[in-house]
Amino acid sequence: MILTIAGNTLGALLSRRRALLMAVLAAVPALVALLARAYGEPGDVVQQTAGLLEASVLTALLPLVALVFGTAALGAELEDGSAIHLLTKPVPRWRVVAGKALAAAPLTGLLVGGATLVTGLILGGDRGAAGLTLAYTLAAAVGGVVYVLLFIALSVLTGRALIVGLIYVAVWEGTLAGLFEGTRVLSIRQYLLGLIAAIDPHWVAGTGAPLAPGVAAAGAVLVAAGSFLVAVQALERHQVSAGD
Amino acid sequence: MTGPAPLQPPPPPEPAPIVLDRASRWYGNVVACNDISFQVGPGVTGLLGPNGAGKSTVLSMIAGLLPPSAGRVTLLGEPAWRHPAVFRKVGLVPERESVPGWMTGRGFVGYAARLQGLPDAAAARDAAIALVDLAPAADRRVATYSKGMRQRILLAAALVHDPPVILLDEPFNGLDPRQRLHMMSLLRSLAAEGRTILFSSHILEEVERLAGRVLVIYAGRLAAAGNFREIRRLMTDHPHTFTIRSSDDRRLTAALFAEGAILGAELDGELLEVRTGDLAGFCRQLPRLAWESAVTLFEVRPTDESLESVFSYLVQR
Amino acid sequence: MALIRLESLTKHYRDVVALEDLTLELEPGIIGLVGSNGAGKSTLIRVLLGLLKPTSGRAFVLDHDVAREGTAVRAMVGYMPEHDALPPDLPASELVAHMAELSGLPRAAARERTADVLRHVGLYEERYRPIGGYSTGMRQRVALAQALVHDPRLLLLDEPTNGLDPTGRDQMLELVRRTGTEFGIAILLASHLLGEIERTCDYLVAIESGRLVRAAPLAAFTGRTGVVRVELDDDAARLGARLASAGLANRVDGRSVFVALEGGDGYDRIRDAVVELDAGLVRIEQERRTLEDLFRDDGAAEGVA
Amino acid sequence: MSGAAGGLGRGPADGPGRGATVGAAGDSIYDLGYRGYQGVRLGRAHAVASLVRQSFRQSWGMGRPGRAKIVPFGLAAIATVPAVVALGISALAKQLGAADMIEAASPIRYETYYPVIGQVVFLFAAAQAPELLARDQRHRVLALFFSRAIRREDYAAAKLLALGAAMLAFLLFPLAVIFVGRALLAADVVAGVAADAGAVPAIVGEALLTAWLLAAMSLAIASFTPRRAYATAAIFAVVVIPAATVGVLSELAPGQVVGAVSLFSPGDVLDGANAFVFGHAQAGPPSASMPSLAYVGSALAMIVVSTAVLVARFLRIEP
Repeated sequence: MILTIAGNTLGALLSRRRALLMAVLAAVPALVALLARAYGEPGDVVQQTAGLLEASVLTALLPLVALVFGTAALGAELEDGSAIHLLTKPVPRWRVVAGKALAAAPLTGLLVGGATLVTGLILGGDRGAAGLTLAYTLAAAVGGVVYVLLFIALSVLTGRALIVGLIYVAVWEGTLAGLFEGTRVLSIRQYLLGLIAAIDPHWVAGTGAPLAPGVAAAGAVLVAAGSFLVAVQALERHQVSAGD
Repeated sequence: MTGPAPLQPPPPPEPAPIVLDRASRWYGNVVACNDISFQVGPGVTGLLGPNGAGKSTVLSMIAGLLPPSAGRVTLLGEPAWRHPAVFRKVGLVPERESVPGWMTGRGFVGYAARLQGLPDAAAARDAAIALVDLAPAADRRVATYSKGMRQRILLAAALVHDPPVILLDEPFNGLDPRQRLHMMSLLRSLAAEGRTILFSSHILEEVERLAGRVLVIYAGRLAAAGNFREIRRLMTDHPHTFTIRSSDDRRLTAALFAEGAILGAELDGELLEVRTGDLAGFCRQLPRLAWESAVTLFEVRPTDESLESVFSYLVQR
Repeated sequence: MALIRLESLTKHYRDVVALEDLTLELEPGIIGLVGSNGAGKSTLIRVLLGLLKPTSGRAFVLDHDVAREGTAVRAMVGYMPEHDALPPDLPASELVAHMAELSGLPRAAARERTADVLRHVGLYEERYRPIGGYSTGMRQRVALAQALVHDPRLLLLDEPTNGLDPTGRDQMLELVRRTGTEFGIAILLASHLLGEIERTCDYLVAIESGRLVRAAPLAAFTGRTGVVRVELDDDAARLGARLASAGLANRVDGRSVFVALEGGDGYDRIRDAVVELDAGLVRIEQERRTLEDLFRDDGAAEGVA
Repeated sequence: MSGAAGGLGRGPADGPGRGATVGAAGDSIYDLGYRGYQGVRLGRAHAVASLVRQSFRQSWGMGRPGRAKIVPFGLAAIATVPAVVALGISALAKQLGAADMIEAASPIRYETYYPVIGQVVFLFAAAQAPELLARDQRHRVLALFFSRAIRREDYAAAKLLALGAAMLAFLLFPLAVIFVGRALLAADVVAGVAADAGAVPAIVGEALLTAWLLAAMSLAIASFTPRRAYATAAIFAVVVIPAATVGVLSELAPGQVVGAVSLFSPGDVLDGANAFVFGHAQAGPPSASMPSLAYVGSALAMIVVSTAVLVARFLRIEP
């Protein structure tokens, strides 16, 4: 049942122009890496790779792709009314959310993880940054799940999930995390950086101390599980407005 | 309910598949559905009312898409709100033709079949598509379908698990006459198999031609339930108007007056308009008096049987 | 001067034929355009507005070639689209005045005409509220008002009663009829309901699958059928049997009997049969030939045979 | 407007026009029936001007509920804050008698103003361009516009003019605040104006370039989706992602390649063009130095491409 929903959702996500746009977006970091490789100046390759992957993949590509696929997976259906077909079937709501996540999260992970792998390998794969690249790829996959669940929950709660999500990513995780270090405890990006730093602290280029591994892991799990539960609850209470 | 007894339909044999018990639904201050009780049994039942009367709200509550704000709504003995398992036995055709355009007709119905967890989803899918006569177009994307085809593919998806209860919201909206006829005969044959079919409409003729029984909703209230014509005839406390064309309008009018069959008459050119307070009596007396006076009746037409006039009488009672 | 002239007008969308070799000349009046869904009604209207380019052939509105003088044509034509096409956040007065200006009316004139036209379609205080809160009937009135506001010489109405309930439908058709007769504006009214066309139009154009079926004054379409419907207040099977034995071919459908009359004393025989059965007579009415007959697949089943 | 009896409108095709029924004492009952319109019809230019005016108002949320005004006016206020701060510093410096030294050190001057408020300008374009287009597509209002006495390219041009004008106002207002403030601060107003007058062509020139480029680009993007949220995200992405790329690259691979890439980044292009109009020959990201004229060329190319895409989109769209 979950697989049926996931398969259908995958078809819907891939049937639109936005899938192509996301693929184009995912190619940008690799292009930057190519340019840097061709024209770059020698330096600490590990530091350079970490800087590129953190700045382009973790801060920009991953949340953006997760935001688009996460809000489109279920939110788009709820908004245009076609969700009624799914909601009038004998399917428990948790399976609906799980099916939607099972389509959007792997799609995000595959796209962003692939981009991470290619980008890291281009820039430093043969110069000692291969391990770091794998760590970032793993983080992208984990991040895909957490972000997608969060944005699915948002899309059930509000019709303006995309804007709200953009504000969360740009303002909360971006600007505020730099100004108020305390907000890092509630930032998916910081969870991922904390997980990477747990493997090797040198692999994180950003300023400020990364979160402790335990905190990062617990945070990621809590956000993912909490989002899932909120999404299921909200979907159970979701009322289809009458047309008349 | 304090309404007059004759308006109450005979209760269908228990347990009725659809039961509303003093159900109300409001959105903020807007009351869309106000203290409605009825039961729907097997056969075709029409849910009739003008735009905005609350028909969609009633159907949405039955289908569990909305909780009632007060009262109880049960579908096959259970409240459908937050109880998706009930959809194993219910098919819903929503009003908005919100079919995802990227899917093919076959894909859409197949998806419904698999979500129902049917053992042989593919066979059920193809059978449902054949039932609505869409097999030739089944592999086209739904985006290319006409309105009528979309309605039919929605119906196929609602029928794929062979449900005993089918709910349809404005199934005839936007269909042209041919599509309308096709939909009607399909619903008739489904009802003949013993299913419970409830459909909403604001067009009198559709309901008249299809439904054995109607529920009339007006301004959020259940205004009447039962056989439409019976309901109309029960409302004998207001004058009914007929237009008549005959070989001798004056002689006929005089005879009708003499017999006390009419309250008033107006002769406008070729057309005689008469008002009567006793519908059943008038209908019997008219042919007899015409026969006695040797007047040929070319045309007899009730003029105020429009839905609106019925509605306004019903709410003014 | 012809109102509309089509010369072998053809429109294909990729592999779908929307209009096929339409040749037609129409004089001013209230013209009904009927056809089932997908017959090409909307396509024809959009070609006449210059919104769609024909694949081949030509179309003229008031002697202007729509393909080459689209702007001039649109200045003279008002269009009410098939779909709800109104912005929810503007009040009707703003939208209609803006549309008037877009048809070239000066600002002051646009305001005056807006007030006039909104009154004509029956919108009063609510004109200052955002359209998003209007009912379907009110929205259709706004759509008609914006099509009328620049005093067009031709109105193109695409399914103006779509989604309206019977009262709304009656009011809209009455408004259309008045626009055509009192205001002296030519009208092309697209609908799939012949009943609406019958009540509103003088002339009828029927198309099917993009081809012209027929174009003629309305009377030619809806002639009497020679079938009379007799309705009782009870089951009509006995009446059917009695009429059959009296030599009148008929078909029973619930409470109604459809009787084929060939003149003579048929009406009297019906009356007498009803009296003999002591039944209640609700209706005797000649069946009109309707669009439904034009489209009916199973004519034998529904007709008298 | 009632005029003489019988002179009103076209009336029924076969009947006389209707006017007033005049009684013996001159009392009249006026016929409020339908009247035709015999007045002038001003044609396409007037129609387009009306569409521009309406769209301009729309881009500031005027004639709409208060909510619609929050974003445009809020952003405009944010964009004016540095101007007010700069004036405050100037006034303070004058009191302290160290005007020249402090002003030279202030980061807020005519030539740095646009780069300083760059992000706010992008946000304005990203937020308001979809306002002008998405509604018309989403609610199918486009069908009404395209059936009036205008052409499709007129619609595109009117929207471009309207958003361009709105952005011009957005850009020029803070600088006008500085200009007027400085003139008033000067001991001799005429001399003060004369001293700053030289900067005016550059200020206006850069504002024109910025307004046109961002308006055309964001409208071109917004024309492809009826959903405002997606359009806003896409416009923001088109500005932010290239800028971020240039930023990352200039650390990894300083040199000419970064300069070349920056020619494709709208934000960097506008900064480069700003350097040009204020008389700097070189511009570009910190690690690369490009002739600033190249950025002006790139800006013009972006304008041409965006405008062409916008017009082509509306020529093809099915309303």
